[in-house]
Amino acid sequence: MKLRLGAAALLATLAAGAAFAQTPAPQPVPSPTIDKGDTAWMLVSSALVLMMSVPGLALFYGGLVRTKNMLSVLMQVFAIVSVAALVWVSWGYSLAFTEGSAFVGGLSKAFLRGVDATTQVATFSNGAYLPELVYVCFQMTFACITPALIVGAFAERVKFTGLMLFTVLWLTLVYFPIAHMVWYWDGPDAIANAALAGGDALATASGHAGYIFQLGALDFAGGTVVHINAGVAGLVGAIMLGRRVGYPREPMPPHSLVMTMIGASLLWIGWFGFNAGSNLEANGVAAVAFINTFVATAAAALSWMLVEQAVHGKPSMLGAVTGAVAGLVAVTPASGFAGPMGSIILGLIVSPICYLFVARLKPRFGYDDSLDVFGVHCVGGIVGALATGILVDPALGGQGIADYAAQPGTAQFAFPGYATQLWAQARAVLLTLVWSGVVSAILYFVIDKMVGLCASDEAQREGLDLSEHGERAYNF
Amino acid sequence: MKLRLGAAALLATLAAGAAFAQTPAPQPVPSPTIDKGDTAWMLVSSALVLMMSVPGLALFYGGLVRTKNMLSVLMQVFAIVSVAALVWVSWGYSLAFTEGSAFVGGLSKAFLRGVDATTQVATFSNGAYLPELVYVCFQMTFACITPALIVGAFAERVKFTGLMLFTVLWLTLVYFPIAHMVWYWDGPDAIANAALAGGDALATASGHAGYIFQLGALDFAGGTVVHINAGVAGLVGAIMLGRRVGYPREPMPPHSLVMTMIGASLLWIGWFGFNAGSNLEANGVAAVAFINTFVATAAAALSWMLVEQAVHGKPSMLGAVTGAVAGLVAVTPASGFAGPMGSIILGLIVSPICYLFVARLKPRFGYDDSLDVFGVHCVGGIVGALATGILVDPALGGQGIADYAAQPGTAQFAFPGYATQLWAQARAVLLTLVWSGVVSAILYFVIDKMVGLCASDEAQREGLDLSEHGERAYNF
Amino acid sequence: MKLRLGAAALLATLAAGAAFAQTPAPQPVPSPTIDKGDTAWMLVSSALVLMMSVPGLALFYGGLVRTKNMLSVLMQVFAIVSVAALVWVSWGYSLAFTEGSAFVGGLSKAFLRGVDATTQVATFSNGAYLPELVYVCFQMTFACITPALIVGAFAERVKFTGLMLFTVLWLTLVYFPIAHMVWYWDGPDAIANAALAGGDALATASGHAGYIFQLGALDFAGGTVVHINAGVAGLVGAIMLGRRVGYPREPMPPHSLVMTMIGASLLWIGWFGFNAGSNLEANGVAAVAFINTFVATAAAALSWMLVEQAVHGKPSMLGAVTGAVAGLVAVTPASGFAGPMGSIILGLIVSPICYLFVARLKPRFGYDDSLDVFGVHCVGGIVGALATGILVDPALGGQGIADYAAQPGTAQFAFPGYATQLWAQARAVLLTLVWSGVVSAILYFVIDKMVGLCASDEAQREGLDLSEHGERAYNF
Amino acid sequence: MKLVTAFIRPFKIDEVRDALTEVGVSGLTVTEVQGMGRQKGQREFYRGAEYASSLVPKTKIEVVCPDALAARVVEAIQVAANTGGIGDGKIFVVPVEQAIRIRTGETGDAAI
Amino acid sequence: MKLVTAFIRPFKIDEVRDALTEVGVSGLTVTEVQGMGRQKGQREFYRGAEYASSLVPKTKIEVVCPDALAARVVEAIQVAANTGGIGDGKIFVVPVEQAIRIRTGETGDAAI
Amino acid sequence: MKLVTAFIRPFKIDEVRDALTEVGVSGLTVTEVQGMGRQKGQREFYRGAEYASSLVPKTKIEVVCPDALAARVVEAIQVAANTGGIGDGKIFVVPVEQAIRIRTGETGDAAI
Ligand SMILES: Nc1ncnc2c1ncn2[C@@H]1O[C@H](COP(=O)(O)OP(=O)(O)O)[C@@H](O)[C@H]1O
Ligand SMILES: Nc1ncnc2c1ncn2[C@@H]1O[C@H](COP(=O)(O)OP(=O)(O)O)[C@@H](O)[C@H]1O
Ligand SMILES: Nc1ncnc2c1ncn2[C@@H]1O[C@H](COP(=O)(O)OP(=O)(O)O)[C@@H](O)[C@H]1O
Repeated sequence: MKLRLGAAALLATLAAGAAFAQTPAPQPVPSPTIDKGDTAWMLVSSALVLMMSVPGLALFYGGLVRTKNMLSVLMQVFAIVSVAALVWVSWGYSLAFTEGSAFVGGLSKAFLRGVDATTQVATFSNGAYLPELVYVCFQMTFACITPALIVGAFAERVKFTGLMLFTVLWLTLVYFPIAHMVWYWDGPDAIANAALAGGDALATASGHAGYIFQLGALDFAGGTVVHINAGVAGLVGAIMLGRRVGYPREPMPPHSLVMTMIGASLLWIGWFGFNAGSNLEANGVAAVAFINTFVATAAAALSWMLVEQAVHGKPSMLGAVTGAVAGLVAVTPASGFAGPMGSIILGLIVSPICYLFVARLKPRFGYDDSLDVFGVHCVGGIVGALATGILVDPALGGQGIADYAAQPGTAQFAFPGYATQLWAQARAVLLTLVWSGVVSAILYFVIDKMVGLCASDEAQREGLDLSEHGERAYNF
Repeated sequence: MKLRLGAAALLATLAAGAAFAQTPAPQPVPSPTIDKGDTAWMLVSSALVLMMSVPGLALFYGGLVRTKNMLSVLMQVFAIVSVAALVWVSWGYSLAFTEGSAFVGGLSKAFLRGVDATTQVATFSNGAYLPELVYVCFQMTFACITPALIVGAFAERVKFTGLMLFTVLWLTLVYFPIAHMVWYWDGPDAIANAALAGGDALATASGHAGYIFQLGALDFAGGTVVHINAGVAGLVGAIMLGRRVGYPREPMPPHSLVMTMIGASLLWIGWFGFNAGSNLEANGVAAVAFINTFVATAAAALSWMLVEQAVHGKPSMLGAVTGAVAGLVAVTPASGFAGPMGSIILGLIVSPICYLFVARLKPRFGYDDSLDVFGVHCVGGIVGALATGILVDPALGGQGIADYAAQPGTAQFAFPGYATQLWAQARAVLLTLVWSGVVSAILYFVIDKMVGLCASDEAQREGLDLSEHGERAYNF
Repeated sequence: MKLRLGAAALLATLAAGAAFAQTPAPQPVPSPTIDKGDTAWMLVSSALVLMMSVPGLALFYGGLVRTKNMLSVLMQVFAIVSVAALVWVSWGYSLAFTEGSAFVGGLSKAFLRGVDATTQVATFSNGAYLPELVYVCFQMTFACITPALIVGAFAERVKFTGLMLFTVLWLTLVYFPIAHMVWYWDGPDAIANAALAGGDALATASGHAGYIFQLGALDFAGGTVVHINAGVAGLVGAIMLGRRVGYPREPMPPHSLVMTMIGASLLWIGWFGFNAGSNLEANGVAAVAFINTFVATAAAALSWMLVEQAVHGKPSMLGAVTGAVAGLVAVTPASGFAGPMGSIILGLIVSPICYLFVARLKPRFGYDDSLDVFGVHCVGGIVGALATGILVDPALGGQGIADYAAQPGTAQFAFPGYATQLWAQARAVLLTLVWSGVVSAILYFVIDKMVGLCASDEAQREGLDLSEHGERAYNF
Repeated sequence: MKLVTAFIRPFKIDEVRDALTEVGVSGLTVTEVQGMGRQKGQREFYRGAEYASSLVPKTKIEVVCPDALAARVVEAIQVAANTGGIGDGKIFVVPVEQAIRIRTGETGDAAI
Repeated sequence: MKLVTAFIRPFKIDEVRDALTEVGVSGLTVTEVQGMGRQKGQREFYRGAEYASSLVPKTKIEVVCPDALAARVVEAIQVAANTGGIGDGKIFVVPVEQAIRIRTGETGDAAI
Repeated sequence: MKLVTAFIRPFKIDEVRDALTEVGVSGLTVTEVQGMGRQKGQREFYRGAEYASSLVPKTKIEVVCPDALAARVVEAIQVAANTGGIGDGKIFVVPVEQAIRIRTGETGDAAI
């Protein structure tokens, strides 16, 4: 139930009121059906997104640390995924995707109560449904990867137990609420039926949606929920844990860019599940999200290479894959809204901006965001979130914003104008930055007091592999 | 044509007899149709299961051996997959999935005679069919991975030629018969039509099924056929080949836990094809199998970490991924039968039990199961097989057992009670242990006499990469 | 819109003329529908083919070079994929898949003008369509991998900037035209409608197809377009750039066969998308392509092992995976045409032939095709292209060649005989060899003059990672 | 001439190199080694099996210098590599009879 | 003091270390090296191309010990590393002029 | 006996080995090392951060030979390893007091 119904369009409809809803002879909303092609696609997408975390992200990050910390990174990602999956089915799905307040859902489906092989959820097309457990699985993979993204910010120094505790609390207090705010709504048929019912029904149904959804902000696959959210939590963590021993005096070159390249490639592959899967159906719009995810990434990789060529005289492989990831991040919120050419522009733009943060501003400010979670995910996510508000414009090849109330039973596409949409996007970004930044800071503080978050200098010297896990990555 | 029709339920139906079959107005069994969504899902699942073997299992195992034996493991897995695929299409598919005795099929489809782009096979829903070649491909991947699992038990010492010979014979004499016994049956429509026909027809149709199927034992995706089967063959092999030179005196730490982690992750990803693919359709039950495969694994990874935290004070990455694999093994037979919460319990339980075998009993008994094929796959498989008999209970969130004869044309779900079901499960386990154990022992003995199975001490010292394959894994 | 309508069959139909078309009561061609199962399958296939390039091919090649050149190979593949994707959506898709001359398409869809979430393309079944963007994505992945295949021929010495320039020009002047010649046609419904229309309509519609298509040559998934094409471009490049410093005096063993094995495995997995995806629909023929891709590979791996066993007394892992790739290459053009047993024969045959070129003829002629792009891809591609002309024969278990005009509305399958078909195949091979060979030579020459193509001896000594990209693959 | 060989903690290499440059050393060679000494190795566990390695990673530095410089070289290393903890390492001095620069064929102190 | 350097078979390292501990050696340093000698290297084939390496993996052990201990150190190694097969390796003894413990600055035998 | 130690360019190893075999050396040991000297190291950039390493990969060759052979060994290496460019490396000669062949227990020149 990702956001494709912009509240802006919705409100316009409400204003146009009864008149609007009457104009076309009210057709009945199509009865719910499940297409096995959609189910197949979403199961595959879920597997693809899990592959983004393990081994994708784990390798992407792991290759960038020093040998002595390799396993700690792999372990952190693997363990976070495991813990997040259990938290998700226990209370996460319910908090994110059941009705509650505008800020967080309720506990009616805690421990998947009432969810079984026969229950269904809506997609973005009237009448098209999915087995609910498919949706639970797909969204689970998002809850698994988001906290795992954060670890890059304080890699090579975070303590394992504290990190696990942080994961559980951060998911509960930050991720589930923000996912609810951005993505929860009643679905196309509920809106269509409410529009047909007339009176306050449409306003009521629309009012069930999450707060950011109601703002009219667009986030196709998680620019705010996943990347800005994790990125700012990472920055706060990097600052609060302090720098690694020896940073920035000692050189800390990546121990295996080969692993980083494998990871980046698997991220790219898996991201098709992430973005095109977020369409929930195997149709032409999924193909739009797919091709956008393809070309924005290619453009961003190229653009980072060009920056390096200009600055250092040589394009590096690490640069290319970093650019690719920046492109993937930026296109995430835009993937089902922009057109391919818009996505290419977005990709070309995002890399220089991220490069600026990673290579210039980070050293200037002196914080030690080990693997540039802020510079790539948060900054890239912000660029993408704002750009989405522009690129969705059909005049620029975008898809427009679906309105399910205008002609109940089919979606109509509209665009409220740059000012309106950009303002909605900006508010979504700011709210996410503040919510995630503040709550994360509190969590780091409390957990550090309780169980400790930062490994001792000696443990860092020895490497977290041995000090935290008692094993070595390689015994060649 | 995996087992979802429990013979127990079936026999109950037979007893209830004609009366039962009459009560609802006999509807015609739906005519066979193929849904492209199912076909798409099964093709993807086949690719996923192949990915479990190469590179998944190969890396998982390869990372655990010493550098000098790395290639030998990769080679063994790759070669076994290749040989098994050829054996499968030559006579394996026919022996496993055509009618014959209760113990093994016939040769009517040897070399895929009569199987082409237009032939069809049944799934677990009345009227839902798949192109037969899709099913041949999917099941082929199971025949490829099962013998590859065994090599972990005598890694770092087995000779290549003997192993290839063993693979061909073991598949023929152990795997195909057991697959036939567990999974072969006439399919839902045949049962439904037989029930409609009345008289002895139902008993006759049911009698076509494999022996273990007829026992009423449940094995959704291969707990007995794949894991117990390979696990016990591994144990026997480890004992009969003897220990590695230097074991247990010399330390033999894993040469690259990074590869092991990649392998474990790909196993997890691929296992969705293995388990959810075993549903043969992209529907809500596939989603059940998918989510079970997700959360049981997560729970088992966590649970192994907790055991290590308790025992050594540090959770290790190898522990986490070993737990994950144990969870995957255990949930395999249960994946389409249990519910998510039951699967979590199963995952939490299986890791401590496997840990006990791997870390305590193996050293005590002194056999050298190099990569713990017995301790993880056989033990985990047994835990899963027995637990399946409990967790399938709808009262525990399970799916129940399909009965296609009660209301011909649709499946009804029932549960015969713990005692009945556990007894069926236990008999299946025992039969598999004995059949595989005994026949494997004979094969090892004969092949060792014929061509030799264990590399010389000198060859082991030098490493199998050079001695058996004349190459090195790394030339950094 | 891959070739399954052999022009030979088509011409036969034209000859049989009106009479033929009249015999069955002319049914209307089914109206266009999109099946979400097809869409799901093609999206997955696209992701799989991208995975073949990154990380698959990059690792397969990267593992074979020396440590100091590892990143350069990964970078070349990653950058080529990125650049090719941008070129593809800019003018590639239009040049390959719009009507133009028999040799190249037009620019009507440049920058994807007019292509959006709602436009459709034909498949190989009457009435079955795909969202056009799905097809754009799928074919994009082919345009990405083909130039990446070439880099193996001059790995460890090519300069990055020149290579990027070559990629853009080679795609434009070689790949797009050849893809157009082999694969472009009007689609099944257009042919059927033309047949129904009578008169010159059928000849006109058939005349829209690409030149090689009209020759009646079969290439299911790219034996000519991808492998012969890249292979001969590689050979020419290897010769024109000259040998690596130190070749063949200094030993240049692969630095990590583990990476090569991972790469080969991912190639195998991804190739299911390549071959079975080329069927464009998730149906029984996709399963045929799938199983052929499976068993031909297995047979070729085995067969290479046997050759090595015979020649050196030891089968090597590099041999097994090289054989697997040779098998994949050979089965590519045949995958949807041959039967499984024919594919096994093809696999068994191709490895010894490739072995001969790689291990015997290359040293004799003395050219330095670093990673055997010619010996494996071009030679294997030629073997496959010719064998396709035989194995398609239904008498040998093949699928026959579809004729959409014989009974408009459904495809009829025929075979024109070995002589006709082999001659068509041979002409396709020759045309590809000449076109690609000549144009590539010109491009190498011009680019070398303009920006330089071959790294200096000193840069080669130091390694391209440092000299071209300023980074190291490993810092253990 | 003397060959001064030191086994030091790996992370001290940059400081030692700088200290040596300061006393006038223009060339040296570094090797990754593993040392046994008073410093305890790590206990590692793999699936419950304990491997207690007595070896810890160390870095070996070899510097050939004129006799006159040897004492200062030793002192520079000793100061720069010191952390005061067990495992700081050792320095050994061995006499060198001859040194040759391959490029030029120069010998003796001129070659260093 | 003496520097005893031995090139041995890699799998003998544990036995040699134990033997040395027994004769009173408390510190040593280990390096992975490749040796050429009478022992034949491996023939390797990569896609039919033969690489006949003359180098075989060996382990180098360096022990600095007081003059008095040198003979026993040599003997301990010789016994523990022996398999009787070609390629068992060599032991070389070189004089050491000075030894310094970095941590404490101790010199001479006390530093070892 | 003498221990001749040379630090050379890695790609010169085969030529040096052949040259040594020619002058009658039957055994030697090779180690991968990293050298600092006049030859400049590489500038590397990772996400814009520069790491200017002063170390370049070198190969260390150790040959123990009878006194009489030492001069020819040195010369053979000097000629074979020479490219004329900065970074060709150094050769050092150190006296050896004793050599033992582990397999046989032979000592002195016979052990080499
Ligand atoms: N006798 C020795 N011969 C060779 N190397 C030694 C010797 N003693 C110590 N070393 C090296 O010095 C390192 C540090 O020695 P250790 O005893 O741990 O610390 P400390 O020198 O502070 O007492 C060892 O790891 C080893 O590499
Ligand atoms: N003259 C030498 N100088 C340096 N190292 C040597 C020398 N001779 C032998 N070695 C080392 O000793 C190892 C064993 O020597 P080898 O001749 O193979 O066996 P053995 O000592 O049993 O005759 C070699 O691999 C090499 O590392
Ligand atoms: N004083 C020294 N002690 C030990 N090794 C040295 C010394 N000087 C040079 N080396 C080694 O020799 C290599 C080559 O030295 P360098 O000064 O770069 O070139 P060149 O010998 O041609 O002047 C260095 O990389 C280092 O390994």
